[in-house]
Amino acid sequence: MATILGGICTSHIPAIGAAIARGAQDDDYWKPFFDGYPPARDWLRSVQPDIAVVIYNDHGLNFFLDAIPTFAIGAAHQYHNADEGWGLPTLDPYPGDPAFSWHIINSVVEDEFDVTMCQEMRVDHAFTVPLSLMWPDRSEMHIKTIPIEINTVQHPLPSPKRCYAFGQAIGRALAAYPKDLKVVLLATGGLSHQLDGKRAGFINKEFDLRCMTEIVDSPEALAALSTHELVELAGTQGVELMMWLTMRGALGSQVRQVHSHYHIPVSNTAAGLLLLENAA
Amino acid sequence: MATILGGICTSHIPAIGAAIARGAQDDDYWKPFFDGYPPARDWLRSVQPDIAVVIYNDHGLNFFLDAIPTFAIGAAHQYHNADEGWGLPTLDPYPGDPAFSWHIINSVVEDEFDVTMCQEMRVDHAFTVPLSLMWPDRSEMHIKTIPIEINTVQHPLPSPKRCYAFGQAIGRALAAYPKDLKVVLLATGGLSHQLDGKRAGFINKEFDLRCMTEIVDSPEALAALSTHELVELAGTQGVELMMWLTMRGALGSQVRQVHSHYHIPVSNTAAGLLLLENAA
Amino acid sequence: MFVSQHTQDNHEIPGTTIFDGEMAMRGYQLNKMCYSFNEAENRDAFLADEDAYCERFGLDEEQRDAIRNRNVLSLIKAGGNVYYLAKFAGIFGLNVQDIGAQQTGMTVDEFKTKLESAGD
Amino acid sequence: MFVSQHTQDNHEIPGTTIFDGEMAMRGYQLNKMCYSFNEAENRDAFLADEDAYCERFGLDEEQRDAIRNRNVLSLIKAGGNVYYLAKFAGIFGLNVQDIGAQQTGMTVDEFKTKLESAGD
Ligand SMILES: [Fe+3]
Ligand SMILES: [Fe+3]
Repeated sequence: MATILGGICTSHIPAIGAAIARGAQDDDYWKPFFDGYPPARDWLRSVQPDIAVVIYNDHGLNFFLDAIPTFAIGAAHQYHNADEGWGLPTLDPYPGDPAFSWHIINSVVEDEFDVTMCQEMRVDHAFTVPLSLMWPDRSEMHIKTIPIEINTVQHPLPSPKRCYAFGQAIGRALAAYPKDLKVVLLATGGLSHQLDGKRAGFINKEFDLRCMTEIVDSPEALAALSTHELVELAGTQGVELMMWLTMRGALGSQVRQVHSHYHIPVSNTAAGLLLLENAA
Repeated sequence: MATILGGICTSHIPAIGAAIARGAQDDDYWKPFFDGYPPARDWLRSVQPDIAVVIYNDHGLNFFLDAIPTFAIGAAHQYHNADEGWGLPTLDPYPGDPAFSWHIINSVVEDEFDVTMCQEMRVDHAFTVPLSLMWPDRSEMHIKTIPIEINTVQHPLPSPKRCYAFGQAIGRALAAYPKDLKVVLLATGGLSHQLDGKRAGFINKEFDLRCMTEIVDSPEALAALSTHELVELAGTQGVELMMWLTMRGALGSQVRQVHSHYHIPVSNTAAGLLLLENAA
Repeated sequence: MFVSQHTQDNHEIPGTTIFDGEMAMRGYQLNKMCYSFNEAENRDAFLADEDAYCERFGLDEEQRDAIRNRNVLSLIKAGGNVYYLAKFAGIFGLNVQDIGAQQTGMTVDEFKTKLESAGD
Repeated sequence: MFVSQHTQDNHEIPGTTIFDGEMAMRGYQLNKMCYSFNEAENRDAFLADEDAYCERFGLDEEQRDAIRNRNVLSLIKAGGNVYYLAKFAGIFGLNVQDIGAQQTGMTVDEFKTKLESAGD
């Protein structure tokens, strides 16, 4: 049976990808951010996962407003990155595990989640940046990937409660997969930030620190927030906390915090990193 | 507040559209089928709906396997028909009511249905044929339309139970709309038929007649069938009964059967027509 | 006889292929090609050079044979989904009764008679 | 202070536009144009003839003015969604800090200082 080793939550903003692309990791501005990541890499190297389930939100690369899914699950052999319009280098395709994807899809649809099934899916920075952070050297990245995408573009968004329940369904699906595979979850996005409007630049450190704590041992409290409350507390783009909640739902009820890192700002964003191991 | 007048279930196969296009309604083959429809048209003329919510399944016109939604709701100003590859004439666009669509979307997402929101959506024969049957003269069709699409192409399909619950959520949404509009639901597809495999041509009259009866007063019994049971009983394409169940969920618990018609065969299909009025 | 919901055995239904994830993986390119036949210019391009068109969509040998032979059962076995295959059949003016007859080994008239007798 | 879940008042959040159905209806063509900027050839076509490109996507006068003025607040008011607008900004090499500064009426340096001070 598949084993869920744990999960990693991390910010995913394009500026990180740009910093990686130009090798700016040791610049004064970027060093305090990138310094948070070696412990996560060390953990991945030690546990050697086979599969990364990447829970992320598309930012207008694969999906447009003609058809915005609430939840989408990739079931492709490969996932292609592509030009998002602002000059990030296009990265090599990521291998998928479509048989595992279909197992997850079958399971969550039976659990009454109305997902969109995607046999082609271009993955944007929210998928690629966290993988680049975890495996800076692609030749050392021996995992297959399963992208799970959640709508943050078009309101109504799924509620935090619904995302948490979706995560629980994903967790049941993963645990029931008959192959002996080691799975890690990546939840990408956050923490507080807002790009648009006169409130652009909004960051809420107090709420972020609450998230970093509560997501570990009392995620239900965060899941009880409404979307509107989340926008108010975390900013219009801070709703990406939904990815963290989905991942937390997929982990067991007992988790152990292995590593955490919080840094303000990278670009417009409060950057959070959290590594949770499933308690045995 | 909006009022749900009732719902009409009807077959939708392309051959009906082709028969209409060549004016074959009175041919020996087609007359027994088309003769079922005047009572439904009379009812529509008498109740004068403002909105038709059309619950249907796309057959590979708007959606491909790159991204198959479980449930999709249109929110466009207009819905365009298009070439499906086999020579049906392309019909004029159908007017939408996007504000009403968004109301429904907001309501069902709050009710934890994970819909795909579609601001462009090409509608195929499963949408157009029933509207042509109800309003043979487009100049007399003064309704706006809201398409609600359900996956029958790619398994896993939503279970009959999930469809019925989705319909109930749609019903709550419609009833809560603050504008004084009269709504009729159209559920398209069915009854038993199978196009593919050595079992092609499968028709199950006994099951169909059970559906025509139970959908009125005991839809829960049909909703309790699994997808697999439905395929076995109704054929691979007979799963379109899901549309009927969704519509039935949206109607009130008490309905009055105004008209029913059942005819075997049109093309490969057992054709059913049912008109249910919401009891006051 | 109605199977109880809770057995969920999903036993084989004779003569029936459920288009599930496994079939979807197998038939993706074939179905993508058939989906393209929604557009007249693609149907024309196929007719103008069938092999080149199949090549463009990366069909495998089994799929290309089945396309060449217009064999619906083989197309289904190779991952084809009937919703998209119907568009392929449409190119040749074949409707669902023609392909029904082909799949069941009947003449079209025999197949129609079979359908009509279902009403008895 | 955390608002209770059950009030569901969805009060206005200052300086914030929720991209809901109403905004989506208003901005569809504008967002569709900006979505097209994922592709380099479309960015080039826009730069070659801005008006013709806006015309092609059926933008209204308010949207065309906002595009002409590169005014992000006006673009949002006209139904623009920041995820797509970011692709428009990208054409001019503007990042989210540049557009943050513009929207808040600050210099980019002031905006960066504001962001840094959020860590205190
Ligand atoms: Fe983001
Ligand atoms: Fe159909």
